[in-house]
Amino acid sequence: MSLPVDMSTTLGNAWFPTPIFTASGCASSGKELAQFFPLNQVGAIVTKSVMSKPRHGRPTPRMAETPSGMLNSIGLQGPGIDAFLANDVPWLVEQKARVIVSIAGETVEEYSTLARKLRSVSGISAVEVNISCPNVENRGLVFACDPESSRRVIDGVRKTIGGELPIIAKLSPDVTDLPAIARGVVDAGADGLALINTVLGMVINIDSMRPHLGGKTGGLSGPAIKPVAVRAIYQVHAALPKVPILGMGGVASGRDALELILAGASGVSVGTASFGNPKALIDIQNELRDLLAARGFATMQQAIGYAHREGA
Amino acid sequence: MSLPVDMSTTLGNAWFPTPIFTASGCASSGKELAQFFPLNQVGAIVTKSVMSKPRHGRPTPRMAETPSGMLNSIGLQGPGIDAFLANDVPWLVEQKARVIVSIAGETVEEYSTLARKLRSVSGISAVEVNISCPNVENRGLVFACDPESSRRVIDGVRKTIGGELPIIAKLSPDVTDLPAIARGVVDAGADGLALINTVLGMVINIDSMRPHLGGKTGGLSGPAIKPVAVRAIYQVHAALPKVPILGMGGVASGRDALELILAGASGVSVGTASFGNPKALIDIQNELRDLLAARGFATMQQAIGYAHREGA
Amino acid sequence: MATINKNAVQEMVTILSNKRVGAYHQILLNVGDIVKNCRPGNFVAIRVGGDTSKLILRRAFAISRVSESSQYGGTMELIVAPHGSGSKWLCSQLEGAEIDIVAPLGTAFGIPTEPISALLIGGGYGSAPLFGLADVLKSRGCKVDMLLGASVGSKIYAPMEGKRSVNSLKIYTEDGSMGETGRVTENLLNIVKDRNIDVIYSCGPMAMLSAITALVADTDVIHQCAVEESMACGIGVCMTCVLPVRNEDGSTSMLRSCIDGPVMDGSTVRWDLVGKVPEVSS
Amino acid sequence: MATINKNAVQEMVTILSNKRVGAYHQILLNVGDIVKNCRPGNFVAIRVGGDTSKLILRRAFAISRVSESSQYGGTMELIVAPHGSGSKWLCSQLEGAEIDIVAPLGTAFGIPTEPISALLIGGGYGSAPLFGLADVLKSRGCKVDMLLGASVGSKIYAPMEGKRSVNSLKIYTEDGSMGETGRVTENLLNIVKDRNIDVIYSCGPMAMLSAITALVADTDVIHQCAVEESMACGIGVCMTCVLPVRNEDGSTSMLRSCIDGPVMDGSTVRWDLVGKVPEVSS
Ligand SMILES: Cc1cc2nc3c(=O)[nH]c(=O)nc-3n(C[C@H](O)[C@H](O)[C@H](O)COP(=O)(O)OP(=O)(O)OC[C@H]3O[C@@H](n4cnc5c(N)ncnc54)[C@H](O)[C@@H]3O)c2cc1C
Ligand SMILES: Cc1cc2nc3c(=O)[nH]c(=O)nc-3n(C[C@H](O)[C@H](O)[C@H](O)COP(=O)(O)OP(=O)(O)OC[C@H]3O[C@@H](n4cnc5c(N)ncnc54)[C@H](O)[C@@H]3O)c2cc1C
Ligand SMILES: Cc1cc2nc3c(=O)[nH]c(=O)nc-3n(C[C@H](O)[C@H](O)[C@H](O)COP(=O)(O)O)c2cc1C
Ligand SMILES: Cc1cc2nc3c(=O)[nH]c(=O)nc-3n(C[C@H](O)[C@H](O)[C@H](O)COP(=O)(O)O)c2cc1C
Ligand code: FES
Ligand code: FES
Repeated sequence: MSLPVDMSTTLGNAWFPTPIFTASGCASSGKELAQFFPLNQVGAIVTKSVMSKPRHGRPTPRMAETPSGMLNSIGLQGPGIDAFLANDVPWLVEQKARVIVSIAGETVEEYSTLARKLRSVSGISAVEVNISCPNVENRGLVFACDPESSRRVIDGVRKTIGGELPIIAKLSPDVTDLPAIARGVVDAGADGLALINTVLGMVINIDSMRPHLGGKTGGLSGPAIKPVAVRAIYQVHAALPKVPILGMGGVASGRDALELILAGASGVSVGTASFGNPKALIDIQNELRDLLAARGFATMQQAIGYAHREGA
Repeated sequence: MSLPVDMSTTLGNAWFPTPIFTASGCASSGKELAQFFPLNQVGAIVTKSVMSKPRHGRPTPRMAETPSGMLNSIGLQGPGIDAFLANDVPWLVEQKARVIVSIAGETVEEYSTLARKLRSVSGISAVEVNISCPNVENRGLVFACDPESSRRVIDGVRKTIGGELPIIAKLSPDVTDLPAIARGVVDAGADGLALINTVLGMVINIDSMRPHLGGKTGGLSGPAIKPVAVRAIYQVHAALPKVPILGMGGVASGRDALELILAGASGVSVGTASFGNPKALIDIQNELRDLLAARGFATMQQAIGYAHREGA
Repeated sequence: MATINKNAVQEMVTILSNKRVGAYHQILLNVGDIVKNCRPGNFVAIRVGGDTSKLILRRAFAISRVSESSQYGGTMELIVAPHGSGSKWLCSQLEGAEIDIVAPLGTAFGIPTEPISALLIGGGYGSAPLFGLADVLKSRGCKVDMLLGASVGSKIYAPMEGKRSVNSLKIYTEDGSMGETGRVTENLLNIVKDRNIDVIYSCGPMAMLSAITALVADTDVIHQCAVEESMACGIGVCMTCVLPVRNEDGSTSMLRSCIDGPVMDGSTVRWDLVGKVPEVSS
Repeated sequence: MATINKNAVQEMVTILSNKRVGAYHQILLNVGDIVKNCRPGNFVAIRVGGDTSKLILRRAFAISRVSESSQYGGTMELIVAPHGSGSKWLCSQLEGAEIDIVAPLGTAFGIPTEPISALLIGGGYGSAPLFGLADVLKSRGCKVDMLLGASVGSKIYAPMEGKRSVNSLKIYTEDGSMGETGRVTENLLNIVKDRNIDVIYSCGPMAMLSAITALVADTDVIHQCAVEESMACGIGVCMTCVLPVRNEDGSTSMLRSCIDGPVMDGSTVRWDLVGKVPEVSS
């Protein structure tokens, strides 16, 4: 029953020994989790979305717990790409961790600039392009909510970064037609898709009787959104079966990870679950391996999209 | 501290003694809850969306519990408008319950037909138009996901029903630009908006390794989606401050109801909470009254949209 | 005023005892006057997981038996299999814990006015309500035979006291670890014929109920079965628990198993359509 | 390898006792060797709500004191105010219950190498870590005075044993129900001057910490305060718990109060900017 399962996976031309990754913004740049497990034991560390300049982010309070979930409005606080590349990436490489760098921008140009800086950096497996950011050139409309802006960001990154580094476009579920956005960014050169970013939400503090978060709205994450993530991954995998998906959204157990994989994810990022359990990635990875073995899968890759098989 | 609070509210020209209503599809046609509380003690009974013909709905399994939520894919099983008007409405009227009839259709024409049948029925306070249904004339695209289809449905209903009965258009949160859809249906003649319908989701059964629900995808409801509901209500109230909103989504306590009211809801429908607590509406209504009193509100209506006040 | 859920009430009740019996937990609740309205076949819907629970739906359990005469006032017994997180939580509750129930819900087994020959068939924890039913049938002068089946012996629930109220009890397990090897349907038609069975009362997995219906289809035997469909509300408001049932006119309706069941006439259930949608009837 | 959270471990530990003390619960945990790395000022992050919980985030509590010599091995004491659903759940856990903790986390109060004069100021349950701190300071030969304040007397936590380790203890309540009427900041500057205070150690509501900082701004007194910001992770990965802190070069950084705090130098915190965003620094 329990033969060893080959857990390896690929996203574009990047190979990973296991499909369990951190989620951007939920592992900072990795150092903080290293006390709880060796970072090279998981598939990859996806770093917090970095912008070209240092940023303070949004005012506090930046979080509110909600039933089986939480809202955050961090606002992409970070050191800026130069400090990040100087300090954080080399440290991760030293730990022999596989690194996926997440980038974020306010203009199409900023994404390209970030991509240019990544081009020559060694030790990076892929770049995740977080397009769930307000586009300052388009009334603050989030890039990922507009097919044309999404496409232009990825096009710019693709052209700047050259053909080597896989590009994973991270999409927002807050759209009417997710497969259409997905198709656009794939046409523009994305090698893979990351699904899903947080769902836009709000909590009102019934004592102050105002929005609780400093940034008013925030992103909903955690188990509450898992059914939305599964649906998004299933829909997009059905529409674009050949495009690898890095799935995420509410994964807190090996069962959850398996659900996303069956829906069509080639890899699974674990975000909010690490807040409640710093060793979540390792626990999830072990449980996933056992579940795959119990179902007779010799390789994790056989399970990708298995819920779409004939007769389903 | 605890002066009596005037709990009354209005939606268009309809008046209700309290702002707590059932949610369509979560109270059947009312009879089932009458054992647990007198139906005339709550604001209104919003009946299950009825179509022109009897319908079997979707295959089972029709539900899956999810963290702090559930998915359903009932598929609008029901007796059809004629049987509904003959049996269910007169019974509710006899109970002295206020009745909001929810209608659903597959074509713009079907909605108008339903509206025509409601025109002459006495004892109805308002009609809720559930436009989160697949439009068979437009590749099954959900009406509420397309500004033009949404507008046309409401326009048809408005023209058929005449000027008497308030029309509440019920919108789906699964869209990129909710305020735009809201504006469209208000322009087309909606007197109010119901926000939000369920969020599209999916659960994969990790034993069968296929989508768990007979209908594959389902609608996510319950506390998990409350932050999405609050955000939707807040956004739409900010865009259209004069349009009354019937809020819903994950309300399970008086605190939750207050949150939606502060965000901009004139009334609050309670859906999934009744499954866990058949007396949920009464408990919520009592708790809401106490919370309003403790905050010094003399009337519930003063609290509507209070989170938008200056300086917030 | 109410025409549906007529006797149902929601109440906080105390757990009097919680004992492991084989693979199950036998849980005794102090429910007071609720017992007066409980009939064999009815079920109870229980809130699970405590105050901070992410489990938002009640869990349904057959009322195994009720008693009015006990030292505690009315008591209700449940037989609970620790299955997923909700039932496991219930099984972990200690004596003295308070739980939130809605009961009694659903239809009950029809009790004959004449002293007939009844065959009670239970699968797994499905035997739970049958012992209470046997008591009632016996008190009406019926002959009561019982067949119980399960995959393994630990999943046979057949309490000592219960056995007293039946004329015969035959046990089947699929692995042969208790009673005969096989299923309750193995020799069913012969038993029905030999013992002149008038009515079969059954409770257990849907496949078992369906198989029994098929076997007795060409006989005069009445088959009352307690079905088990996934339920979100248990009180008829959500429409998740429906089963295709044949109407008098031959058409099919999707009936709610929580209020038009769980006890249904097996011959009217369209077992072939369970999990499918019937043709539109109009 | 790890440079952050260096001594933190995640473990299941047992509750040895849970007693109500005024408005709080004093909870004693059997934590074994973890105590070796706990310093006054560190905190613990606790999973709440049990297996079926909808509460997905840990709750942070100051480590009130630890002891290695007790009959149970290492023990850790917490003083918990039943505030919302998570802390209430914790307060309702009985002796013998197992809970999931991550500890020790965060920075600790700096301990002087010289025998200085220290003033410890606690607001509400903020006094909890101060008694453990007082022990350490005393053992280093420091003079330790203490001021405690709260809205009402039941929210003053000042255990008998604790009082032994301080040279003086003064209590203030806003309603006058215990000690003097007023706030700990009332007479602060005089106390600092009269007693030649070198260092103030404080823990309590942010408004109190901010007020103390302002009062001693023009003095030579060092102010080490333990801040309390809403925390999602407690281990530095989420960036929710940030505070604006002045850098050497005059610019401001948003530092994480879980790993760069909770103990911070009060004079570097830009209290005026808490809840706001500083100008972009580059
Ligand atoms: C009328 C009726 C009578 C029942 N009587 C008994 C009994 O006497 N003893 C007993 O052990 N069990 C009984 N069951 C089954 C019991 O309801 C389920 O085992 C229980 O709901 C599972 O909940 P869970 O949280 O442990 O499992 P999960 O699988 O985590 O539950 C997830 C969801 O699915 C539903 N669900 C899962 N399995 C079932 C099932 N088999 N039937 C209905 N809903 C299900 C749950 O209610 C819940 O909403 C009965 C069910 C029904 C409908
Ligand atoms: C470093 C630190 C030390 C603390 N020490 C103690 C202590 O010794 N004793 C004690 O009783 N309390 C202490 N607190 C406060 C304690 O963490 C909160 O009271 C508790 O998290 C409230 O959780 P809840 O579920 O009861 O309330 P809820 O209001 O339901 O919590 C909702 C969310 O907000 C967060 N939250 C709410 N209030 C606070 C708060 N005051 N501080 C931080 N997060 C909050 C919770 O962690 C949770 O994520 C400390 C907080 C921090 C950050
Ligand atoms: C505190 C926090 C910060 C986040 N920051 C980022 C970010 O910087 N970039 C990004 O692409 N996604 C960010 N996310 C989204 C997560 O990467 C992930 O897509 C989402 O949280 C869903 O997964 P989860 O439910 O496992 O957390 C953040 C999420 C949280 C909770
Ligand atoms: C089982 C079920 C059936 C529903 N049926 C309908 C329906 O027929 N028409 C409709 O407009 N909304 C329907 N809804 C959506 C609810 O009215 C409500 O908008 C949604 O569930 C969010 O509220 P809640 O979280 O309080 O349940 C249904 C919801 C559930 C759970
Ligand atoms: S369970 Fe809701 S209608 Fe039967
Ligand atoms: S609480 Fe997450 S970074 Fe501090």
